[in-house]
Amino acid sequence: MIVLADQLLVLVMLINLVMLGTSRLIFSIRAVAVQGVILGVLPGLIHPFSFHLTVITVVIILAKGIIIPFLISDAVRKAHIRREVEPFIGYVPTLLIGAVFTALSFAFAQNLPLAPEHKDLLFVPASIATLLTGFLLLTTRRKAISQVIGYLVLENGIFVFGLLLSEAMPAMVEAGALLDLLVGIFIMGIVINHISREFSSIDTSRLQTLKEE
Amino acid sequence: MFSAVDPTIYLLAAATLMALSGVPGLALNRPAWGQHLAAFLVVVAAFMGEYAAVALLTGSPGVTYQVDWPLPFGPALLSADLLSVIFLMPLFLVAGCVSVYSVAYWPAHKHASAGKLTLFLGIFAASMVIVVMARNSVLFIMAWEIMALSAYFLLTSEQQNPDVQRVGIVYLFATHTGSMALFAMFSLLREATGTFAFPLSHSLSLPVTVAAVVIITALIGFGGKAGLMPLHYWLPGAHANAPSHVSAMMSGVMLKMGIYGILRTLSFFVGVPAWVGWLILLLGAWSAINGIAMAAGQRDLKRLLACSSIENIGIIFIGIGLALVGVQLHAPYLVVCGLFGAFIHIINHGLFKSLLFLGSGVLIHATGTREIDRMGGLARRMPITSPLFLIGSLAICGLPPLNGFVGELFLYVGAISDGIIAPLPLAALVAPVLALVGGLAVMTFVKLYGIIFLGAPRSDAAAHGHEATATMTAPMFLLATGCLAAGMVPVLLVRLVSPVVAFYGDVAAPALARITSRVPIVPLTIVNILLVVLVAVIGAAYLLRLRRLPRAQGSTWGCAYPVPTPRMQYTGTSFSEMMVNLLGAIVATNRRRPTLATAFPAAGTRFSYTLTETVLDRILTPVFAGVGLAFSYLRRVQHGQLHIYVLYIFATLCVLIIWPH
Amino acid sequence: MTDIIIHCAVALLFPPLLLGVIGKTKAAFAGRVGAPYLQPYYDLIKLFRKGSVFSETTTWVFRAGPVITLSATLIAALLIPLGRHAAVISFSGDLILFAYLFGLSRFFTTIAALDTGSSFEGMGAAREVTFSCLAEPTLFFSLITLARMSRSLTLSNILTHPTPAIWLASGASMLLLVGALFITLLAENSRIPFDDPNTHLELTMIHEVMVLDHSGPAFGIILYGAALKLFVLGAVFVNIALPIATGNPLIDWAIFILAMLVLAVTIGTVESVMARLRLVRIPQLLVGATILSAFALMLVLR
Amino acid sequence: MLYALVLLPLLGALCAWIVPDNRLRPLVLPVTGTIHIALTAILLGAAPPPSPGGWIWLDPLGKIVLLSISLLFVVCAYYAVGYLAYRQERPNRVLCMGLLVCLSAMSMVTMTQHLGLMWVALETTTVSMAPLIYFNHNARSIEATWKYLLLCSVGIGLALLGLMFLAYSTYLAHHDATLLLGPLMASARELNPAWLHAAAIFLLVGYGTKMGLAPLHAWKPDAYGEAPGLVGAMLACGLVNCALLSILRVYQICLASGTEIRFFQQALLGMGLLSMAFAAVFMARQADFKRMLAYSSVEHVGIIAIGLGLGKGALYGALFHLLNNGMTKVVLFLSSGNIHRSYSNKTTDVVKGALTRLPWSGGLFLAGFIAITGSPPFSPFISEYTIVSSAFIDGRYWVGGLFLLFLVIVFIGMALTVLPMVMGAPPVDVEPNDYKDRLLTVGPPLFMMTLTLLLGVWPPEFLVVLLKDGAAMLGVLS
Repeated sequence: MIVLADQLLVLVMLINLVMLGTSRLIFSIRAVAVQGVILGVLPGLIHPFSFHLTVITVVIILAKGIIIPFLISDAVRKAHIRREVEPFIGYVPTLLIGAVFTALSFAFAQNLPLAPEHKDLLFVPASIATLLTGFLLLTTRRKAISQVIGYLVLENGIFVFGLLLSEAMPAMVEAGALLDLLVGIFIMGIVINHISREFSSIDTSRLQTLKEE
Repeated sequence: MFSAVDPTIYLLAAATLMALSGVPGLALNRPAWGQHLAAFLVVVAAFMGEYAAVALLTGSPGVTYQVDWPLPFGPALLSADLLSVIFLMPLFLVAGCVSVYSVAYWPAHKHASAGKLTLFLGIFAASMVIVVMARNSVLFIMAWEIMALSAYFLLTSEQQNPDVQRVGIVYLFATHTGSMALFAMFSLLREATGTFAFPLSHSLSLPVTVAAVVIITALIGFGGKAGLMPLHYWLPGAHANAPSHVSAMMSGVMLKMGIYGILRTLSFFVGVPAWVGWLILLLGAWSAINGIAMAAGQRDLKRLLACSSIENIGIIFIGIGLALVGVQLHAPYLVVCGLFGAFIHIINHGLFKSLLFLGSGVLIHATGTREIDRMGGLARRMPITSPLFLIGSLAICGLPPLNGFVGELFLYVGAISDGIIAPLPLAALVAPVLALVGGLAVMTFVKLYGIIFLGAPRSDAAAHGHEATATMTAPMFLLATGCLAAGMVPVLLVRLVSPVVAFYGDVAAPALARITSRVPIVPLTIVNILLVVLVAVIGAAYLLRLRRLPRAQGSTWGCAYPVPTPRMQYTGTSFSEMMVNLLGAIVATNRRRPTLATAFPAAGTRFSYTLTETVLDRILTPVFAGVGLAFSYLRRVQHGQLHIYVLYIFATLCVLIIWPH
Repeated sequence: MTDIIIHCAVALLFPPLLLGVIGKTKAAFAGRVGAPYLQPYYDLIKLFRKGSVFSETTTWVFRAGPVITLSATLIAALLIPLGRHAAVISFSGDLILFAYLFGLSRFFTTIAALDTGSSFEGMGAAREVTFSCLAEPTLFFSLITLARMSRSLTLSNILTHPTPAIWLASGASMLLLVGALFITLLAENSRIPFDDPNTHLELTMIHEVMVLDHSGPAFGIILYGAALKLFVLGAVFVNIALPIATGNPLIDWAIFILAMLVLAVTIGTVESVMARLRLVRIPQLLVGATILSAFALMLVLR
Repeated sequence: MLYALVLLPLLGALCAWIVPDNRLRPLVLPVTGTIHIALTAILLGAAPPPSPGGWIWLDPLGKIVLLSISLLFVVCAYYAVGYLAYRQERPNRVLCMGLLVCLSAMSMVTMTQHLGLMWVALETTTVSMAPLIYFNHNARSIEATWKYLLLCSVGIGLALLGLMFLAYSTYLAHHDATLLLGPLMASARELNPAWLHAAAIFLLVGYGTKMGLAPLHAWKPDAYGEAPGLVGAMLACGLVNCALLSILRVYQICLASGTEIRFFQQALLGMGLLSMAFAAVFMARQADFKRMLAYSSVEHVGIIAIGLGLGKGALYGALFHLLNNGMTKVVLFLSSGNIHRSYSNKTTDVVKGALTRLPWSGGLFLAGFIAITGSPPFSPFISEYTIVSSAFIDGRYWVGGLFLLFLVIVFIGMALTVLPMVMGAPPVDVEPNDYKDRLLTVGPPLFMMTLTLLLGVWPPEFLVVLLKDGAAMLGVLS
């Protein structure tokens, strides 16, 4: 089971790279959804079965795999956009940077001591790599939607690390975190709707009127 | 006779009374009543304050009051020693005069801002009382800042005027930088002494560098407030644009607070570093020469007076510098005469500068302008103000038999007696410097008085000028009487100041008496009386002669030109043109010279010049512009692009991670 | 007591004669007979008998000006030692008062001029105060140089201090001093090369143009005051330049009066052989004098 | 009673939702606010002991922040009645609800000892304020909202990761992860330094973004600039103080660990100085006075960070400044809101002569400017002076010198913006609208200003004790 978890984590990292390389928004959203489902499955793989665990798994798959992607793709449909145009840094360079970041996160993880039971797992490097991917998406993409996706990836990275603690931590915190995520994305969705209404586009490069001369 | 009640409490009560004097006016719905009430309260407070000051001077011991306030800076200590007293006396006198004056000068029915002005005037005066009484550095700074801010509100009374706004900002900048220097200074003192209370006098010995930093910051903070060059840049504009009675308070009293600060700070040290005296002497001489040179070229009545304040502050600093140099050279004459000169000049300047500023208020009231080139012939229309102004002008030039001479006399005697025989007789150069300053002052004030009051009116406003009411002239009369009395009988001033010199300079009474005996106080009185008698005798003889002989009226001899007009008179501009030319090395001018095509200039051709405020126009303004430009480039980091903002967060994270642990 | 009486008498009566001598010298140079030596006295007497014309613009300042100027100069005359005799009024620090009395008189002369509202008198007043600013430091440099030499702050000591021995000991600085003082003397008294009292072009005048409007007794007072000022500053100069004391008071008085007359002749000679300087050159000469006196001080301090 | 602080505003929010009338609805705010501050007053006097699990305890630090936000809210609540009465054209249901939910969450932040719960509450405040920034419903406000939401969410996400690192470090030490402050501090010395260090960094950056420390402050000018003055005040005082409390909690843990505190202080000091420098650069010639206030907020957050970074005597100043900055900012934001309404404009090209047109609001704005720049007799002076003098007392002359330098530049910059605004003659070409100073829009900031003055001259005994207790928790031996 543990080995399977590691393989899934590798998959998560691959999805990161996929998202960095694609220009199609719908494809990105689907990739995030897949990533969310994987994250939902992961706790079940590393912890013994319990009712609590089942609930968490279901909730995560629902939220990250279904509801949030649906909300975002709904916004995409309403705004009539298909792909990210002209990212600030091209797809190939971002892909390369993403690869470098992934490598760096392995190196970084080496420096952090882990509990014996987590010694051989890829949780820490996967978490950091996903986090960095999220940052990369946030800093290179132009569309508001892409930035939301980037934020989701960032949250996923944090979540991966949280899995290490899912047993030791009270449920309430996780639930709260998830709720906030949901509410945050929900409000972001609303905001995006408003943006597309105000600007008839959700290109954040238009959102630059507030600045210093 | 004074032992019954401790005088310090009188001072505190007076301060409270003044601080609250403007409050009833805000509540009353008849603002004029509030103004009168405020004036009455301030006068009462002034009497209380003067009473306490005299009591302290005559040896009544002052008590230190301790207030345990809940701020984390130790208890607030308040007391008045003789050094405080010498600053309190002019303060209360001028405050009393000014508050009476303001009732007629800034009446509530004409100025909506009168209530505010009255309030801040009271707070201003009260804060200065606290400044000289505070013995805790934070209490001091608080009073200091309240003083500075209330001065700001006072000087921006006419806040709708763009000029006033501009000088207000310059003033705020100056006072705030000064305050920051003081923050640093008092923090360093706190570090050295371990308490926020002021160190006892002559108790502090600091490492060389710390002492240097403390003194330099004190010079920046206090010297800036006093108007010492080169930190004087705020002063001409601020004093010129404030209401006149406010200018009188600022110039007559507030500038002295800077001097108080420096004197107080220096008194902490066991031994002041040797260079300090020379530095202060140099700055003082520079201020004196440059200040009066700037004054010489002004056309604006109040700007001229303001520049002359810089000169007088310079003279006071020369006195302090002489004293410090004297301590270092072990030259008692220099110490005593320097301190005498400085203290006497502090009192004198309070008297005559306030008098002149109040007089300028009367003039502005009468003519509606500050341009002296638009005045003229006002002596006929203002039979009371004119002689009072003349007394002030003579006094400020340091001419006998008026009080200005007394202070300078001490400085001369100090410089010539001890300064000249010292191993390094540079201090003696004070004498020619003072002579030059005196000469320039005569020129400046001849021009001021002559162009304003004498000759024929140069404008309609001047032709219809009118004398002010008694509420305005009475305070001026009081101040002028002070000038005259102190000048005719200088022993008054000397008696007043001697205890303070003995206290501050740590001089024993016999030594003090020995040294003052070399300064011709009594002979001066005799000569003064002789002069007055001579003038009376010759004058009487002349008048008798005139009465016997035929006399005729005619127009002024125009050198055979039959129809002279007032416009042909010399103006202030033309009067000082030659001098300003000569002073080109010291004060830069900006000349507007018409181009002449024919032998006769066309109608409306004008020649004029304005003085460049070197520090403000040549240094500060370009620096500000440059910094503004640099900032506008830096501001591009806030470019509105969200993804780069995210990058900032990411970068911060990275920097913190690789920051050495 | 005798000395005081002589001092007062000389100071009061002698000055106009100096003007007469100068006039006579100049006439002699011009090859004229010239007015009698006592002409200034006649002029004064005549003026005191004449009526006055006052301009409509003038006020009491105009009348007070000459009176105060004369009073201040008279007191200055009492402060200086004449003929190696201590002054009538003498105290430590009187040298400062001495200088400032001239300031007072200048103040009133100039404001009286401004009181007329005449452009010419304004011009004269401006020049007067401007040039005296430059002359004043010279006076002070000279005085403190002498104060340093004599270690005294009393004019009577300072001015009687120079002796032939001192001249021999520090001749260079004394020479510089005398030069500086002579220039100051000429400038302060509005003599050629600084000012020409006899010119007819008001535009070039300094002192004379300031008193254009004064008439009758007032003009007399002014004339007398000017003579007195010349006398006082001349006495300062003579005390330093001619430090001869015999010990016999009467002979000393005679020497002094003789020396003053010689000075008058010298001034007359200078006025005859020199032309008036252009106005713009005057400050240069005055600053030059200041530098001379400063140099003298440096030599003394060395 | 503690729970009432959280539940009461939620109840209020429910009422606000139910009340249909746009005119009556705002009245819920002052009612709630008054009860809230009354409860706060009682709790400050006698706080209940820690709850059995140790999750809920109102400690002195919490009390200070609670006092600050409760005061803030009640003042804003009364102001809101007047403000919303003037802006009847806009539905205010979301505004009222948002304010109340935010109050509830903020109260939660102050009383919880569990860092996770605290994080949740803080995230709630972020989310609840987002619709309020969008109150004006225009292109500029949507942009501001978007930036606020995204940047704060990223920040809060990083903070979450930091918390997880912290929890993991306890897990490594005890095989039992906890985020309760008490146990964390008790075992801080045994925590793995590498994880603790990472946690400190992520928490600092995360909460620092929320707090607006430079260079993480990018959202601030936009959000403050576009939100109504009322909401700006909530952001600048309430949210900032809550984020600050979170940082204080981390500070406590670092202090208990004994080794990490040095780094944490240095980082705070560095970011604090950077914040002041940033503010100094942006304050000069700022054409939009609300954005200027945002940069002023950056500056003061920096001052507090410097105070924390210096430690020792400066801690008292930092805590006091937390309170003072909040109070003064409220005055500035509310009065600037009035000026904005009166001129229908917030650029300094147009807004001139506010003292003439709105004597009270203009005067308050001017007084607020004087107070915020650290002039006595107002309380920010006391706290700033405490901080700068303790920098010198510690022998950190460079910090003290830079602090003073930045203060001067900020002062000039702010003066050049504020003074032309309030002084001079009002523009003639701009049509004046009917906006006038009213009791409800001027009274609340005036009350706050008076309080600032009072604290600057004679702070009450209980507050001094409270601040000293708070400073003691951060390492000062009282």
